[in-house]
Amino acid sequence: MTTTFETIEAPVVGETAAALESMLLIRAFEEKMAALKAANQAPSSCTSVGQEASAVGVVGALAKDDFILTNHRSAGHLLARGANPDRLMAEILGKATGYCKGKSGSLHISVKELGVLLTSTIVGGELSLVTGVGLSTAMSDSNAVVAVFFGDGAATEGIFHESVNLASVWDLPILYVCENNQWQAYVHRNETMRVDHVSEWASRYGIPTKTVDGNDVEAVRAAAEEAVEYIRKHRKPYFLETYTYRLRGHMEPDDQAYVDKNELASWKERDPIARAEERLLETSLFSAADIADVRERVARRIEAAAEFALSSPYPSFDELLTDVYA
Amino acid sequence: MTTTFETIEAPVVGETAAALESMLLIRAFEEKMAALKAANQAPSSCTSVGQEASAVGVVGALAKDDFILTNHRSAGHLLARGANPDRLMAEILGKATGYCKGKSGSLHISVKELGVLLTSTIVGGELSLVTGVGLSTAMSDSNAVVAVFFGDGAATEGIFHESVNLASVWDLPILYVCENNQWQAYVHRNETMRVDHVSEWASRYGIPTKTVDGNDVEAVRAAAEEAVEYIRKHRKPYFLETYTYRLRGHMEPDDQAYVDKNELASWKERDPIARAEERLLETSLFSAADIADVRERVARRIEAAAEFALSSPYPSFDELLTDVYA
Amino acid sequence: MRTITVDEAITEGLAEEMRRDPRVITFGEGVATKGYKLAQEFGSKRVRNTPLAEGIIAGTAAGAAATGLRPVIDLLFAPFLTFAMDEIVNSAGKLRYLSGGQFSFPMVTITRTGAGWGVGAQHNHNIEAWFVHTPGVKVVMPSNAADFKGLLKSAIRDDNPVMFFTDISLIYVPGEVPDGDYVVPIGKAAVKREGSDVTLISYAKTVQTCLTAADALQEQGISAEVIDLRSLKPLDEATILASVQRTGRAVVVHEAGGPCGVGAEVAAILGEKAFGSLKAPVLRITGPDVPPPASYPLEASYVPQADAVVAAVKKQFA
Amino acid sequence: MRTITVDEAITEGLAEEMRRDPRVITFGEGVATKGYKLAQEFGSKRVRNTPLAEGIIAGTAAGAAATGLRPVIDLLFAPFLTFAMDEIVNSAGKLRYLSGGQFSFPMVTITRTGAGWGVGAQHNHNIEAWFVHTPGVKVVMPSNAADFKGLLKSAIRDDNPVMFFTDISLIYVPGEVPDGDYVVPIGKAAVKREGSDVTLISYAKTVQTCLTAADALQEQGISAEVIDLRSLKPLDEATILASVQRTGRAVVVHEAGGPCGVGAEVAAILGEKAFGSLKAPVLRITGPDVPPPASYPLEASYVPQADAVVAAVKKQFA
Ligand SMILES: Cc1ncc(C[n+]2csc(CCOP(=O)(O)OP(=O)(O)O)c2C)c(N)n1
Ligand SMILES: Cc1ncc(C[n+]2csc(CCOP(=O)(O)OP(=O)(O)O)c2C)c(N)n1
Ligand SMILES: [Mg+2]
Ligand SMILES: [Mg+2]
Repeated sequence: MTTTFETIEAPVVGETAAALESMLLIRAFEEKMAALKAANQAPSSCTSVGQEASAVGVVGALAKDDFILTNHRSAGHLLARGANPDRLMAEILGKATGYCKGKSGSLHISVKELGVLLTSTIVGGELSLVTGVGLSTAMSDSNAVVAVFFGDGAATEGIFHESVNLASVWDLPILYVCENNQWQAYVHRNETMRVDHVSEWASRYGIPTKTVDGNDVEAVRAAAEEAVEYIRKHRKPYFLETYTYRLRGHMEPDDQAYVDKNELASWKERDPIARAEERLLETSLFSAADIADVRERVARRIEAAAEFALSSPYPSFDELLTDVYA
Repeated sequence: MTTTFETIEAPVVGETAAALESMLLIRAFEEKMAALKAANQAPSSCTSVGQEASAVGVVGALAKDDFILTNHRSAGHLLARGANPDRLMAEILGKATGYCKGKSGSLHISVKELGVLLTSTIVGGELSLVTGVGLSTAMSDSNAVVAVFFGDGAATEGIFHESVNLASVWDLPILYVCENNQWQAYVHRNETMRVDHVSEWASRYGIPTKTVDGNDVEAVRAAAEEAVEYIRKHRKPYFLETYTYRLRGHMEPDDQAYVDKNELASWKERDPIARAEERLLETSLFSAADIADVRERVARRIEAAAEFALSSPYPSFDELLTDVYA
Repeated sequence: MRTITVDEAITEGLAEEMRRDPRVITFGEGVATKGYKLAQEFGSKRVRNTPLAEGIIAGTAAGAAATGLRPVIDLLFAPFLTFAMDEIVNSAGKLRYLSGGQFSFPMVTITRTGAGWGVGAQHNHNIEAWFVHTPGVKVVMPSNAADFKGLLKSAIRDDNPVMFFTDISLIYVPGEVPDGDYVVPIGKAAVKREGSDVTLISYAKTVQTCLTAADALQEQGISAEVIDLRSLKPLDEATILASVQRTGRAVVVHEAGGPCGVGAEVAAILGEKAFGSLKAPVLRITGPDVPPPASYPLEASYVPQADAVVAAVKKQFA
Repeated sequence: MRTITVDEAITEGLAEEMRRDPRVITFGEGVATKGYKLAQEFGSKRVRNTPLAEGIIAGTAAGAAATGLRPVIDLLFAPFLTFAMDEIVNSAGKLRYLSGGQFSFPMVTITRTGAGWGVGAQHNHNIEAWFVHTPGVKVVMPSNAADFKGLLKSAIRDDNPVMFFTDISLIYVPGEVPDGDYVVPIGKAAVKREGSDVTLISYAKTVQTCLTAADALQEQGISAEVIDLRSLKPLDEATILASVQRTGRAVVVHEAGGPCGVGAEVAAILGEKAFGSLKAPVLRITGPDVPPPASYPLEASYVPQADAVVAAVKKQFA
């Protein structure tokens, strides 16, 4: 599988500045999707606003030949991996130029050329499929790691138990990344489980687990590197939980009337982007002007993507009947 | 729901002698089923030979108004609860006089009048249904406990995770009884999980858990009483694991060619019936002759059951179309 | 008569039944959040959010139904039923029978499906026919607010598991509903328009498609009768047969894919029991046998259109 | 030609394909225990026992299939498919389409069903029609050893998910199989007996029922053609239509329940495309729409009998 990254504007994470740019790109992309939906120019989508550090930190720790599985809230993972914002946005708009010819829309965007495989919007779908990708990887002579992103809600599906248990029993090279964003659509996590950390559940399968501050991109990156190193060396699963927060609603638009105002406010103070900016400014290698530059570059990129997506054609009607059977 | 117990020969557990008789009745029943199958006089069934202490100890700790859910390996639970061996055996033979009119056969025998509800042979079925029985009980003004028997194999199904988690989150009065008999049909438990005790998994849901020697009927009884007391008092779930062994094959007949001979032999030495007999003989309140008496009584009872079952009529053909809709 | 949307009709029907019978409870992912008014009126015991786990939601409903409650569960979108098939099919559908009649399962499972929101095949998959092929359950799929309310109320009062499918595209469609307490019986089709030359048989969103087609046919001098099945299991054979025996022609229309769909069943029944009356082949106009796509125009092209129905009828007259 | 049982035919077919293609692997609950000979030959990497968890077995197969392996999974009994529906239907059946063709899912799912072992509706439930109603998958259900072997080999070589249903009652039935490497193509029915007055269409155990009925009809001067569908998706419309256009009469026979079953689909196709040739109503002889019971005599009475087929045909001639 050859991996083609966007060359010009692709974020090459590995340092906080690059991570910041990647996070800003995701944020701008998601806010554009929300704005387009509000203007009735796009279908609704599930944004990852507030969770950028988890995507950027983990994906940054992966190598080009590693694989990624994701879910309905995938734009962050895809952009961090170097997906082209044009084609990503086009896909969400159901356009022929999208990564899946518009057939997926926002909910199940796979990009095989980037190693982003089998995206499923069935909560738990990614968990049921990752063991198969792990198995084929384990049976090949590749040293790849298979990372799977899923939510705290997915962890309450039975398939979570089946997946982690099988990965442990069969020694599959899987990095489980639970993005615990405190919400499961319109239900708070604490209505659905007696633990605060999904890693407490995972720790019982005989695999290493860790919960990391999911809003600290450097911490996420460090934890992910450790995890990836473990998997590459031992060819066994590792469980990493990024503890974070869904700052916008479940799916656009969402007035968040059901969200506790204090909780939301306290997490807004821990915005991963603001934190990365502060960290950079503290180093004095980075100025406010530099940040403004990055922000502007990102904004331009997203405007271009929107133009591309909006002006792209819809798939032709005969696409309705293709791609059913191999 | 009125509970009718067999009056004459029903084991009234509560002391080891009664428990012994109950275990002997189960053993004799199961061995009869195996013999009838070998003689082509009965369909095959899953016997509970070796696991009698788990059934007798737990069921003995329950009150008449408590509920029980069980699975494909149910004869022990049913007989311990006072089921009539005649009707039980008739059911396994598919006879009209069986508890389910012969429609169930051996695999899904419910006896509502004894509070044994919704028996399912889908591994995990009992776990998916018990939360509903727990919910209706919790919402009533009854103080009943709902006990659910399931195997170590059922614990590897995703529904295990969903069930225990929901029971915990909703405070349901459920006694989970995992009969860890080391086997999941033709697969040894250690091929399917990295833990030895399923209670390690259960301990992460914020509920009390315990693993008890499942071949020691007194220990099981004591543990079950403690668990039942906890549930009655707190109206919350409790997880009890009876660590035991399936001495015969999965389903009759089964040559157990795939079973490790040493493991089998070592567990045969811990036969729950032999241990209970020894314990009784040690007290010197019970003699070898007493034991012989019990064994003979039990043997007669089972012969009578077989006669009843074999001579009972099959259901009439119009039964094929009844009981589909209420 | 008042005019309310399908969504309101469902909520009203549920609320009325909860008022009427304290055994009725409702739960599902976000049910208490989205149904906060119900939660306010009936309390957090009877209106519950659940963990994100369809299997245990359905299993809990079945277990509760067998022991005295009457649960209404919301599994959101029909494809999520794939996580609840054991509980619905093997437990609720079979344990009455296998126990020799010891239990009954008064439970209603609500899901949504159909084109309209551009959400793709993992949210939009018309699988009602699976349940028609499943013993021990009933299946309804209404087309208008009055039927949604009346059938939901019937479903809640029914002592059997009822699958209640909601066509996504109808959710915000307003319609007149009768005042006061009323039910629509399960198993009764509705003749939406009388006609003498051909019978158009449908359910859910494509009932309107058939009515539109009937208008067009009228202009061409063909009088089409339109039947809304409403209940898919049990099917109202008598109404269908009476109509087709009179008209001699039938077109069955639905959005679900064709093979082994409801249209196949209706066509097979007509082919057997109305054989002598048929003047032309019974035709089926269905969604294609592909996973519904997300892209709006493609999704729209998935849905049977009135044109196609008109063309089918004209073929029958050719 | 050699004579082997269906069970042996399946094992042989699997072993031959595993020899032929190192990407073929097999796993399931007890697969390595019961298939210890396969495990010996191909090793513990390619022949695996799994935990007792159908969802992850099927999901693992789908994920592995999309990334280069060709898994054959054994889910034991058809009702256990209810725990694997998401993985088969939503993932393997839809993710090729939803991704715009990026993935394919060469995987085979084996299950057993049908009357014969007295195990009741939670082990015996003929749900093949569910998958005929499911886009993106194929479905086969053979009737004899040669077809079991040849269709399994085709299924393993197919780049799509194939549901492979094994009728329990056939497992120990011997039959002749061709020597050497051969396949039976998916999508081709077999004419088991030629005849001119009526076409009996069936699959799995009831093919033999139809042959028995054909013998009885012969004695009464009626010449029956017998077609074994073998593949249920895709259906071999051409073979069915050619036959019925000639005979003018058809009876569809299967053990699965009637509503929205394969018989409904076949009858609907005939009613549409062979309308002009039909001299009598297409009839269906199916199992009743109830959960199959365990009790042996009741279970036997669930299965369509040759008598009923003969009676149906005679009705067509009345
Ligand atoms: C099986 C299934 N059930 C329900 C849904 C509807 N749904 C979509 S996302 C979501 C919440 C998921 O929560 P979580 O796994 O925590 O991920 P998050 O959205 O928070 O990223 C729900 C309930 C679904 N897509 N699939
Ligand atoms: C969903 C499902 N999968 C597989 C089976 C076949 N099966 C019946 S019993 C059994 C083993 C169950 O093991 P466990 O839960 O440990 O119970 P035990 O038989 O040891 O009492 C299996 C695999 C089944 N009945 N249901
Ligand atoms: Mg979440
Ligand atoms: Mg076991």
